[in-house]
Amino acid sequence: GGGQDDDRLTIAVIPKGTTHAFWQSIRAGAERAGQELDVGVIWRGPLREDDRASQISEVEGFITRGVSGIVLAPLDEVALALPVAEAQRQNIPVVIFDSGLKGGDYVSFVATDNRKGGALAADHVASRLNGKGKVILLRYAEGHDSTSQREEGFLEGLASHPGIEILSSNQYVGTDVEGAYNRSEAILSRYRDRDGSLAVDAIFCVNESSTFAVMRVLQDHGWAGKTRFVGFDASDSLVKGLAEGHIDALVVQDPVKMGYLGVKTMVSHLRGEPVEKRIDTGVNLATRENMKDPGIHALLQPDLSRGTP
Amino acid sequence: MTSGTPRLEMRGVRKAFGATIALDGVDFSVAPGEVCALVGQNGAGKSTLMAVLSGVVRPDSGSMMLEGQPYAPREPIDARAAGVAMIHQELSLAPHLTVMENIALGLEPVRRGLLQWHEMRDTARRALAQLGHEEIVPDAIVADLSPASQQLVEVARALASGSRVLVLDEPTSSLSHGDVQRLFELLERLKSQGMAIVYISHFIEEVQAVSDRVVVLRDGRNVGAGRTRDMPADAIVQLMVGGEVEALYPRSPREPGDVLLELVDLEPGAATLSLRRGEIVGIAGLLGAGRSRLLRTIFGLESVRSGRIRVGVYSGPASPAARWDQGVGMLSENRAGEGLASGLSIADNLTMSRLEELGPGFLVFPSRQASAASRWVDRFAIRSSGPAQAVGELSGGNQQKVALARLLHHDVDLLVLDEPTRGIDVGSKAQIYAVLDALASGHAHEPPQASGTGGEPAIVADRVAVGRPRAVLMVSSYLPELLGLCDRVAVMCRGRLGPVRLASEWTEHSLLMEASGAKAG
Amino acid sequence: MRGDTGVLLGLLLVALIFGLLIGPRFFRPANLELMARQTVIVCVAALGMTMVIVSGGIDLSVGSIVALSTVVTALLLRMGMDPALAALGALAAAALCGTVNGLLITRLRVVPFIVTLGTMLLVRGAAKGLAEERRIEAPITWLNGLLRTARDGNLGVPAGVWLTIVLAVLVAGVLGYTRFGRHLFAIGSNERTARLCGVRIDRRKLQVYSLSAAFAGLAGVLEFSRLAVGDPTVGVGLELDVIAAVIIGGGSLSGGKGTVLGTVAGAAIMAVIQIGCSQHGLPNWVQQIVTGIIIVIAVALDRWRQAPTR
Amino acid sequence: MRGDTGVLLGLLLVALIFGLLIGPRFFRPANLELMARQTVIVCVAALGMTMVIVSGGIDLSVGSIVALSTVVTALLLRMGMDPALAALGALAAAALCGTVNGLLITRLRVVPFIVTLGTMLLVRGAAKGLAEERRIEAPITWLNGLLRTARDGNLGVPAGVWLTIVLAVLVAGVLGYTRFGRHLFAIGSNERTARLCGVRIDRRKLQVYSLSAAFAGLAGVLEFSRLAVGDPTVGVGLELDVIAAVIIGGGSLSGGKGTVLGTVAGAAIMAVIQIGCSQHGLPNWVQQIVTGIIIVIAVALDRWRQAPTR
Ligand SMILES: Nc1ncnc2c1ncn2[C@@H]1O[C@H](COP(=O)(O)OP(=O)(O)OP(=O)(O)O)[C@@H](O)[C@H]1O
Ligand SMILES: Nc1ncnc2c1ncn2[C@@H]1O[C@H](COP(=O)(O)OP(=O)(O)OP(=O)(O)O)[C@@H](O)[C@H]1O
Ligand SMILES: [Mg+2]
Ligand SMILES: [Mg+2]
Repeated sequence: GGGQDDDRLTIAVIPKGTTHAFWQSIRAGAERAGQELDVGVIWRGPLREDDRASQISEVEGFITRGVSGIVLAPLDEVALALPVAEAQRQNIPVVIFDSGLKGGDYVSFVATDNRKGGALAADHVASRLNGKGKVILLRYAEGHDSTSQREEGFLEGLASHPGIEILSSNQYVGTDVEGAYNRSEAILSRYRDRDGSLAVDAIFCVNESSTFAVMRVLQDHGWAGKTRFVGFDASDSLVKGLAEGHIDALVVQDPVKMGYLGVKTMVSHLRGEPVEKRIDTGVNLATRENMKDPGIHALLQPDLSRGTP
Repeated sequence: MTSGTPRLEMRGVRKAFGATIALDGVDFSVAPGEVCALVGQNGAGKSTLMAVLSGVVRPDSGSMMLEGQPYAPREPIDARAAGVAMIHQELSLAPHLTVMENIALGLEPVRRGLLQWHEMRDTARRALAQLGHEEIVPDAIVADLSPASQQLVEVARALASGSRVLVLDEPTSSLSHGDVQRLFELLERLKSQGMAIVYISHFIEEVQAVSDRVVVLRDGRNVGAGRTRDMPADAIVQLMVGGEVEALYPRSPREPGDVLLELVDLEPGAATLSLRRGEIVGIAGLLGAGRSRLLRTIFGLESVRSGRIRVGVYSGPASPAARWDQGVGMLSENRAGEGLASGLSIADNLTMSRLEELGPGFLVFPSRQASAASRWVDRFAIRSSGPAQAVGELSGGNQQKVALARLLHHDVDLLVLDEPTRGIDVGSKAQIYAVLDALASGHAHEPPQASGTGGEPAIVADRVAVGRPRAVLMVSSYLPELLGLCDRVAVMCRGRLGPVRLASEWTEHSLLMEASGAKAG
Repeated sequence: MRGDTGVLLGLLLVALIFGLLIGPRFFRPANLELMARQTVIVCVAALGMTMVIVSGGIDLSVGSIVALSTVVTALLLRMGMDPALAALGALAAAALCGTVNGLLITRLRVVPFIVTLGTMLLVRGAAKGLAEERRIEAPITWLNGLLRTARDGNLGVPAGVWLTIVLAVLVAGVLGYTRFGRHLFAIGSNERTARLCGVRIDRRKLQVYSLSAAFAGLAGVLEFSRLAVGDPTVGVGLELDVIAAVIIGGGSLSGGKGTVLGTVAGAAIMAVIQIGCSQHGLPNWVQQIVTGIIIVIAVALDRWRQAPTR
Repeated sequence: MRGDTGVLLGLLLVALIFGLLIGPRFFRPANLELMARQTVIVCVAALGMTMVIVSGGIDLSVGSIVALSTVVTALLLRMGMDPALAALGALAAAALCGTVNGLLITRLRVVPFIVTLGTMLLVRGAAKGLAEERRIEAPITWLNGLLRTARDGNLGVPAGVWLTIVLAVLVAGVLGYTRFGRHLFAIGSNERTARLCGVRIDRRKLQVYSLSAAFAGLAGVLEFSRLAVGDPTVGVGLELDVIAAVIIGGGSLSGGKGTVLGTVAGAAIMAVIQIGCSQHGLPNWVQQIVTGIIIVIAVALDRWRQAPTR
């Protein structure tokens, strides 16, 4: 690593944002690994959430400061490639997590198989609808690698079911909850029947904030529970929605593990141990039926204590 | 004459703005039932003294007593509450509000939290009636009124607040002759009701007509005071300028040359006129007669509706930029709003219309700008800390000189002047008249201000105007200067320009008759 | 005199265009109610902003104050406080931010643009800090029903919409019929004159910024009512929408002009465009282009209508 | 007279504080260069904005123009165009947006705030439309090295930083020593006076908005150089940073005031705070609070220093 002031390793963990419960879990995992392995973990999201330029600035800042290693969830698979290459040149290794990065200038890629996550949702929807019905895909935001893979995985999964009609798949609801609420409300209102009910059989959302926003729209209009609604990721409110039947299923990743493995892989690399280039942290489908299973429950309500479990 | 304690007494008031000492230990007092005139040259400190009185400016030292009680306003509202009403030199109205709201501003009648519009309207109506202007509607928006009506609204505000001390800082600078008479009658009435009145004006005739006592300031100090009837006009002027003013209206031999401006049936204005090099032509008229609009149309600031207009060899309408190129310059009547950019320096304002020769190509060198400007600052005796001072910090009269100097810097052939001496003191007026005369005649002559103890250099008229004679077209509401300075004069009445006659064929009386539309031939 | 006729015509025009594009279902009561519901948050904040802009000021911190208000509401609810008290607490926190704005503007004599740009960052940071950089989940209470369609009672219109209407009438009254309101116009029209006439400018400014922030706080409570979480990242860029609503509605950034009716119509225009584009299935980028063009045209029409004939 | 002494003092102060907090490594050349690199994008856009603000206008569309410029550069590069030509194409597209701004402002007589608010949405929409709502990948060329540290040559400072310095000197020269610059001050100080004095106001405005947009376009090329993709969502809210830089640097939103040195120092203050906070390991929300407070203090100090004694 670059010029460190003391011998203890310092690892910068840069998420895409900070407010989603998902990132809180990543943080818990990363800090737990930090404690376990006795390394310093600096947690800093980009100043503007979902702003590529701002994340690049963060990476540049840490390169100049000279941390031992950077663990990064790139907001963009291309835009972040240059600063990561720069880090490599300055002998600062980088581990990528959550979302992919073009090129191979990193030590390892720790992430969920997002395409598989989308496919899981598609299979679930198809089986619940018995292969027939009207479905809406609400996209997240332009140019995000992980979420667009989920969207593609979902559409590919449904392609094999000719009886399923996709009403809308070109609308982006955006990165903030408020905008997502407004846009999804307007989009869904279009499919409102005369009696006020929703003429849509299933809806799929690809991340936590949009899932939450759409759940709120469904609740506010009294549509919740009447339409099959599949979301992505977990938070307290989403789990509550799942328990109450407002959400039919949630595709859940294992963020704590992702954060933990991200830091652990980096430390292994720094200590000269060999590491795998691709680490899959797994993806599961949580429904009302299986949500009490210990394995699924741990994913839905992860233990966020920072210490060793 | 009055007796007992003065209503207002100011002692040893000092105020400095940075390096400028505006007031240097001024004493001033006014008694109930007295009109006290405050006179002095531009920048003498009159407005500043009144700003101290009305709580706008806090003095560095000195004391004030109001009816024997110590008085130290911290904010204008304190002064208003203590019964000091003020009409400011610069118009101060809220243009988006109605007439009645402007009159009641700060003292609106409220009952149970709600505004009492009726009460407000009645108050406004009463105050306007007192001025003899019932035709100004209390519900009208102030921005829609003519400048003269706006001035009247301001007077009405001072009346409506039920004050004990009334300060008028050049209230007549945009009032018509009739309105001035009405204002004087009103002041007489208020005086007899025991009001203490401070009257600031550059018109010595007005001072003599209305005041009981005169206090003269020069360079922020008291230089004289006395009962008005004991002080002839020359004595007042002498105190003001610290010397003598000779030949207020100089007149060198002028020889009319080629025609520089020709108007044929120009609308708006119904104007037919031709102006030659070496001539000064004046336009008289009542307020709102349309004189300003005529000048603005000539200069391209408003569009020509019909008729012909020719400037030198160029015919037809043109933009202001083109007019400058054709050798025409204009002085606006609205100094603060249009004439000058108050945030910019004297140098910037002076050279704004002609930056071309201040550097090679499209470049402008600030040093050349400053030296060009300081030449004019010296010649016009502009009281300032230098060409870099912001114009907004100058006194009104000095600002006017900057605006006029711009035309000379541009070296125009035709000067279009709208109220060129508004708000200017006698001494400076004489200087400006001398400049205009020199410009028109193309001849130099002795500077008008001789032995001065005031220490201010006079405008050096002979260096201002060398070479060719120029032409001047000027609008003025001050009849003596039109008659004294112009070769020919025309009268504008209700938007129509009358025939142009030799100045010697007019008298103040006949001008007034014609302007009011009551002419007999 | 009336600066809001233009914007009302504009609103009509925009609604008609989308009505033609989408068909009569665009005007079904349910859809109109949707528009009303999506307007209220911008609308409530814009009521406060109208007063600020009339007084010649500007308030860039409203977006951040909305976020702070959602966070405070959620935190108080989570502490088990009564929903009404929690909402009041959020209003108080918001008004406090406004008072800080007002104090900085009047005491330090810094222009409102800078002061509120500073507090925009400051309040946003405070909201994130309070929320520990995450979304605060809170129990569902009747607060979350404020913008829910009432199927019975309330004439089928959500309580939040009624609240907004009442507030709009109130603010219009304050602006037109109280000393406070007329002083705001006087200050915005000519601050020097207002001062010379004894209007206590500093006090008025303090009041108007506090009030505006309280309105933003209320907008935050309504936002919370929809989101059911305290979200410190909500409302980024909201201030521009709010200011745009006021300006489209005939307000002038140089002060002295602005009406409540205009502001409400301005906010409505933007909601109609947004909903119309979404329901017509236009992509977001087309919607942005349309909104941009309409903003300019609405104001241009208005200026053109009022232009002096010369 | 000089409106930028305050901000220079402020910059010094902020740098000292962080120097004390972080230690001497804060002033290492690599760190200084990082600050320079992170300032340039805001700085270049702010140079154009300085001219606009001096002339009494405002340009809210710069953030969107930056995005458009990255998209156009990427598209042209992908078409196989020479990098220099691609950058020129982006500048031309940006300048065109500025010309539209200028035309709308001068022809429709709508205030700049509204016109540029409209074009902010319009240009953003156009950028998204051009990019088909995704980011455009482009081959890596020397353009991407503009902000990279040159280990040899250039005195170890990236070419983009040199470019910015040259431009800043140029703009300072234009403002202080050309007719165009003096006319901008005249228009900003009192537009009617400028008109009376024969300044061709409409032409000047057209020029200044086009120029400002071209600067934003250049900022976009620099942004592209960092991102290596054409990103239609980049630069949201950038306009506020840019305007803040100008105002912190002593510019006045009512026109007639502003200096290049002040603007550059204003942009630098914000970069120093950002990097200082980041390297001190302070969380974002603390950084936002600190930035907010410093913005207000910097401007307050300046006003207080200049305040007339009364
Ligand atoms: N705010 C200010 N800043 C700096 N100097 C000022 C300020 N106000 C007034 N002065 C200066 O104080 C002096 C007195 O100005 P004041 O306005 O009182 O003159 P005045 O007698 O009213 O002149 P006039 O007849 O031209 O109105 C002038 O030299 C003027 O330049
Ligand atoms: N702002 C305004 N709104 C409406 N009418 C106006 C306005 N200003 C002037 N007028 C009217 O236009 C006509 C011409 O005014 P103008 O100012 O040219 O007259 P003027 O003779 O130059 O008077 P002044 O001596 O005040 O300049 C008058 O009838 C006047 O009432
Ligand atoms: Mg005066
Ligand atoms: Mg006139």
